[in-house]
Amino acid sequence: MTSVEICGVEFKNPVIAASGTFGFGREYEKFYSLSKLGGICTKGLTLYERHGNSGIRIHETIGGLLNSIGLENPGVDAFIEEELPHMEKHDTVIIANVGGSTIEEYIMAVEKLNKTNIPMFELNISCPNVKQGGMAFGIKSDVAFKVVSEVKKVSKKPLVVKLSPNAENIVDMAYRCCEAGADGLSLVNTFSGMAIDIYEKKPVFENTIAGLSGPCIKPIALRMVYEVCSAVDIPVIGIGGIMDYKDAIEFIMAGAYGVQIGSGNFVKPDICLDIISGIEKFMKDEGIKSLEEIRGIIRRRS
Amino acid sequence: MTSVEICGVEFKNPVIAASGTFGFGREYEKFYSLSKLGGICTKGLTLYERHGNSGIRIHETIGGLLNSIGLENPGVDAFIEEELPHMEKHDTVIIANVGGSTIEEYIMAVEKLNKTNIPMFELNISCPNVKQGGMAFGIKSDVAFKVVSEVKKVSKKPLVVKLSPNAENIVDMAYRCCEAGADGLSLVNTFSGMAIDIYEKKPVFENTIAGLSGPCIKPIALRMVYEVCSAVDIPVIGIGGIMDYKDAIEFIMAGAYGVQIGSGNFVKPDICLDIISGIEKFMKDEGIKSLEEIRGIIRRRS
Amino acid sequence: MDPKYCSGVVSSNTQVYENIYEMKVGENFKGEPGQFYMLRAWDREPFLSRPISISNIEDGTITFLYEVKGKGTELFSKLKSGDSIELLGPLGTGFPLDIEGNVGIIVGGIGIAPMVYLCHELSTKADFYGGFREKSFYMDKIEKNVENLYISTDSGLEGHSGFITEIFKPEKYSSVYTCGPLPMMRIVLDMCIKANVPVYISMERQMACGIGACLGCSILTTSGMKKVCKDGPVFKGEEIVFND
Amino acid sequence: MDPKYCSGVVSSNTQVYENIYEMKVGENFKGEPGQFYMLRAWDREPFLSRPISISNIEDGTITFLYEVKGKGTELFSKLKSGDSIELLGPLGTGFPLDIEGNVGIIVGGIGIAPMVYLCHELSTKADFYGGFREKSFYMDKIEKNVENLYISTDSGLEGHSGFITEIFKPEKYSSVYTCGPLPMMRIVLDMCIKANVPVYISMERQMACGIGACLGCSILTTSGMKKVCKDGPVFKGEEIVFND
Ligand SMILES: Cc1cc2nc3c(=O)[nH]c(=O)nc-3n(C[C@H](O)[C@H](O)[C@H](O)COP(=O)(O)OP(=O)(O)OC[C@H]3O[C@@H](n4cnc5c(N)ncnc54)[C@H](O)[C@@H]3O)c2cc1C
Ligand SMILES: Cc1cc2nc3c(=O)[nH]c(=O)nc-3n(C[C@H](O)[C@H](O)[C@H](O)COP(=O)(O)OP(=O)(O)OC[C@H]3O[C@@H](n4cnc5c(N)ncnc54)[C@H](O)[C@@H]3O)c2cc1C
Ligand SMILES: Cc1cc2nc3c(=O)[nH]c(=O)nc-3n(C[C@H](O)[C@H](O)[C@H](O)COP(=O)(O)O)c2cc1C
Ligand SMILES: Cc1cc2nc3c(=O)[nH]c(=O)nc-3n(C[C@H](O)[C@H](O)[C@H](O)COP(=O)(O)O)c2cc1C
Ligand code: FES
Ligand code: FES
Repeated sequence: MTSVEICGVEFKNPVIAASGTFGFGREYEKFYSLSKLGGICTKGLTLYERHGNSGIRIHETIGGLLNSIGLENPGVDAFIEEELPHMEKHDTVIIANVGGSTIEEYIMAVEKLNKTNIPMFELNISCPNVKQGGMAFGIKSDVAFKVVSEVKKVSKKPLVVKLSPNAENIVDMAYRCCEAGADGLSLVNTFSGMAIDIYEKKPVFENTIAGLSGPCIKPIALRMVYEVCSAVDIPVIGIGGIMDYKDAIEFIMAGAYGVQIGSGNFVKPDICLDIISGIEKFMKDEGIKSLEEIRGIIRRRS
Repeated sequence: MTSVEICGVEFKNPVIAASGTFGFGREYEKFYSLSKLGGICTKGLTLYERHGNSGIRIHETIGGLLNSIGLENPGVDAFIEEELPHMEKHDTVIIANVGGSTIEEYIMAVEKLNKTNIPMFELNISCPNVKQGGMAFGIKSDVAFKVVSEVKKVSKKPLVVKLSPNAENIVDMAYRCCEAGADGLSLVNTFSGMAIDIYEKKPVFENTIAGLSGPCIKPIALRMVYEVCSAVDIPVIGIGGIMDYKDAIEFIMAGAYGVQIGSGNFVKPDICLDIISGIEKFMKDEGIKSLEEIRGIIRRRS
Repeated sequence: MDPKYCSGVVSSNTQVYENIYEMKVGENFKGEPGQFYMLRAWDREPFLSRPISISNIEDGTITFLYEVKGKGTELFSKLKSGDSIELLGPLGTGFPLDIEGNVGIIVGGIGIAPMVYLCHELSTKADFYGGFREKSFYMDKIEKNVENLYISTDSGLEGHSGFITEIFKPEKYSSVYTCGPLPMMRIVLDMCIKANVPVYISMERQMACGIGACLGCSILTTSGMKKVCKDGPVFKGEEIVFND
Repeated sequence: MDPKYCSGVVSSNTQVYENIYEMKVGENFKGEPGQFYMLRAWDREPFLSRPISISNIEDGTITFLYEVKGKGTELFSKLKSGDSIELLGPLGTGFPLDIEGNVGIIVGGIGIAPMVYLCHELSTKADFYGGFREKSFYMDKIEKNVENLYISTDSGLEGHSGFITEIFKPEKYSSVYTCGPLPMMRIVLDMCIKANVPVYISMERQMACGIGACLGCSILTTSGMKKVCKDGPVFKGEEIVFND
């Protein structure tokens, strides 16, 4: 009933754990069987190991949190060797989330991942682009077009591009990623935000700017997903502040094929299960036979 | 101690009631003397009376609300005749917030307001631009440049341009408004967001998209204010989710001359007073003699 | 009377029926039948306060009758005697009280809330029509101050089986007051217009400020835009423009 | 032991000193000294749960000792017996217990919290050094399980007047355990390194998940990045890299 095909990959339900909030699943498998999930996005992987940022990394805000993890991860090789075999024990779709600071880095990471059985890649274009003076790949459509088309050339798996809400024009960004060959889109990543320690008289984060996530961003994320779904024909995965099945249904009605749950996992480790069963119950109560019936339904009506 | 000069206008303190959340002050004067405020921005005024949007206008979200008022207002003439004389009884700075759907409309409204004693105008460029197919003036810097420079030509009072956080590039937008002659900037207006009624299977708002405000947006608003203050030399007024003196101090430390309080007024009608006294106490406790000492202090240190 | 923003102490908060609660808060509260308060019993979440009608005021103690709908009213239902609650009010324009002749009051469900106080304060005794889903509630508070009592339930468990509008006779009255679900009130309005009887309708709209500043609750009326929180919640029936 | 996410019932919650509270929650809780739980006694606001050390476990009833710092701990302080609270734990890696020789425990303020359980579970009796601002608190829970007790207060009202590190003698011990403000722990670390005594430090970091998934609490150690919530909160002193 809740199953859905996204870019040719079958998901048993539309609920996917979002990158960076779920590690490689090891911690959450202590709370429930990960085979119940539609899918899991890995922590953002880069070609080489990264230590991430120093200083405070988490700061709570009203309705969410700012994070400045800085892509701490073991690198693609270590992931493939130490984490992937364990992840593959679960009967769920594994999505490799790939980050990088140069196009070459993305390409080399994807080439290594090509050799695994991972069925889908998610390209995180919110990473700072070192060649463009640290401005993220995901801000200007032309820059994104470049990285997506290069990565698409080498990728042997369906390529979902994860859009940043900080893009200058989210609809144009989506268009251009499509043109560049993206098989699907996921959005949103975190919003650029900041916080100041008024007693220390300095920014809370060493990098000054950090990424905002959680239910506080949901209305904006939903609007962006709606606009993107109305503009492109490839599948879209909705992300941003989803805390319960109602939020998930909103994204699906806006046009999303799947949804990702990020910060919600911190509030309740098995929140994804609640969302899956909530969706099932909603569908039963409302007499909905497949997600397709309601996907994008608000567009069909307006 | 808390006084501040913004574009040549003296404010007894940096706390200003934000447009659209404070009417013309009549309702709030029942709770406290409005002469205690640094200033008051009027409800957005248009050349002619407007009825605003039909359907639901307010929808609560986590940490804030979406609104779709649609600039309901009595029009500039009725404002000048019926509201302004009463407002002027208060010893506080009145800022006329001006909206419009065409450049001509803005200009004609400003020409009428020129003849009053109002010391400052705030140009709301988030209004849908009818000539550009409804896309707001505040999205693309070039469009904003046009409207600001035209209005600046006729404005006889300092012109503060109120930026939309939906601008494609907030820093470039700020630059261009500066170039066009803005005397000051205020930001942010509401973020485009939406909500869906999953039982009715349609958007909550008739216009689908509505404006998000409240503490949920604070981290993003603060980041934008910080970026803009770092980029331009004219005074900036910080707005977005300010609920207490700590929030206000954050905006000032990011570089703001003044702050506006919007949705907070709904939570506690005299919230502005709490913020004013909180700022005074903070300054006393920290041995700060004038706001200038801490304005933009985080930039000086990083 | 100018509204005040203040803290009150809950003196009692009891379940009177399934998801219907009665909360009393002391002391020194004022207001007219049909007016309301914005209530808040939490810090930041939910963000907005909740509008609740004055259900009664006796010796300065105010009574609210409310139905648990979502998270705000759920939080109200958990308050215990001695807990504090923020109140902003009295707000809005209530029912006219200087009415002559026979009065008919017709409510649906929780629409009964403001009518307790109204019945109490009206100079004449009124007939009361109450429509409920399963069973009636709170009728003991109404009985003593009304002339005739008519009840209907959708369930048929009590009184007339069906809608209350099916047994309502507007032509018997010189004025009618109504509060309840919008579809019910629209039928009442139509009936009263046909019978040429003035009707006063208590409207509901999502509210942010509750005091007339945000224009979040504006509705179109025959005399232009009006604010439910300030010009209403009670409006003359013929003023209201239903646009759909 | 794998952590669990569950609801517990508060059996008591009492103020033990100015802004220090002791909360007991039943039943069937497990954990080791130095481990902690993520606690949550609210719905959506604040967004994150709060990490609080196990202060004791007796017959499955768990005790938390906490200081009111901000809105989370403030909400904890308002809980009454019978209220429910969400618990996620036990989490992290606690203090090593299989220690031989003399043990010195040195804490600052609320850093005493995990040491109650530690003193109880250690195979040997330890010396306890407690530094406080005004006056000591909770010492009755410590006394019975320690050999010698040293107290200092900034105020001079009790024990040594000044910092506890001024009267701490690391060379007397074969192992040292510490928990408290970072500046204090850094001095303890330096002293122990000089005296060539192994020291175990309980670290604090802002946490989001508390279970090792978000990397919000990572710190640089001599053996690479480590998670305070999973690899810690207790670390060997020499592992920690203070970068500033
Ligand atoms: C002037 C006025 C007087 C009222 N008097 C009473 C009363 O005496 N007793 C009583 O039980 N209720 C009364 N209400 C309705 C009451 O305000 C809402 O039921 C309440 O705000 C719902 O809050 P919640 O957090 O429980 O539900 P939410 O989770 O906010 O919403 C639950 C449902 O209620 C709807 N809703 C939310 N706010 C309002 C609102 N302001 N008006 C109408 N629908 C809303 C939502 O759209 C949703 O469908 C009154 C409303 C108004 C405008
Ligand atoms: C492993 C671990 C065990 C802990 N055990 C105890 C304990 O037994 N008793 C106790 O009283 N406290 C303990 N703490 C600290 C406690 O978690 C914080 O004091 C609490 O989270 C503050 O929450 P708040 O909402 O009251 O304050 P907030 O309003 O969130 O913040 C108030 C101040 O505390 C700081 N703070 C917030 N969260 C943390 C955090 N996770 N770690 C450090 N500082 C923080 C903030 O930066 C701010 O300066 C522990 C922390 C950790 C990491
Ligand atoms: C602590 C943290 C770490 C994150 N790390 C990554 C990452 O490595 N790669 C990525 O694409 N997104 C990352 N994200 C973004 C999330 O995957 C998600 O897009 C975002 O948090 C919005 O969803 P939410 O509101 O449900 O959390 C991270 C988010 C958080 C909170
Ligand atoms: C109900 C409502 C009406 C508003 N109307 C206007 C308006 O007419 N003109 C304008 O420039 N801004 C308007 N705003 C935006 C606010 O002035 C402010 O920029 C925004 O709400 C962000 O601040 P806040 O988070 O403190 O509310 C309105 C906001 C709200 C909530
Ligand atoms: S609720 Fe704000 S004007 Fe009525
Ligand atoms: S708090 Fe998430 S990894 Fe430690």
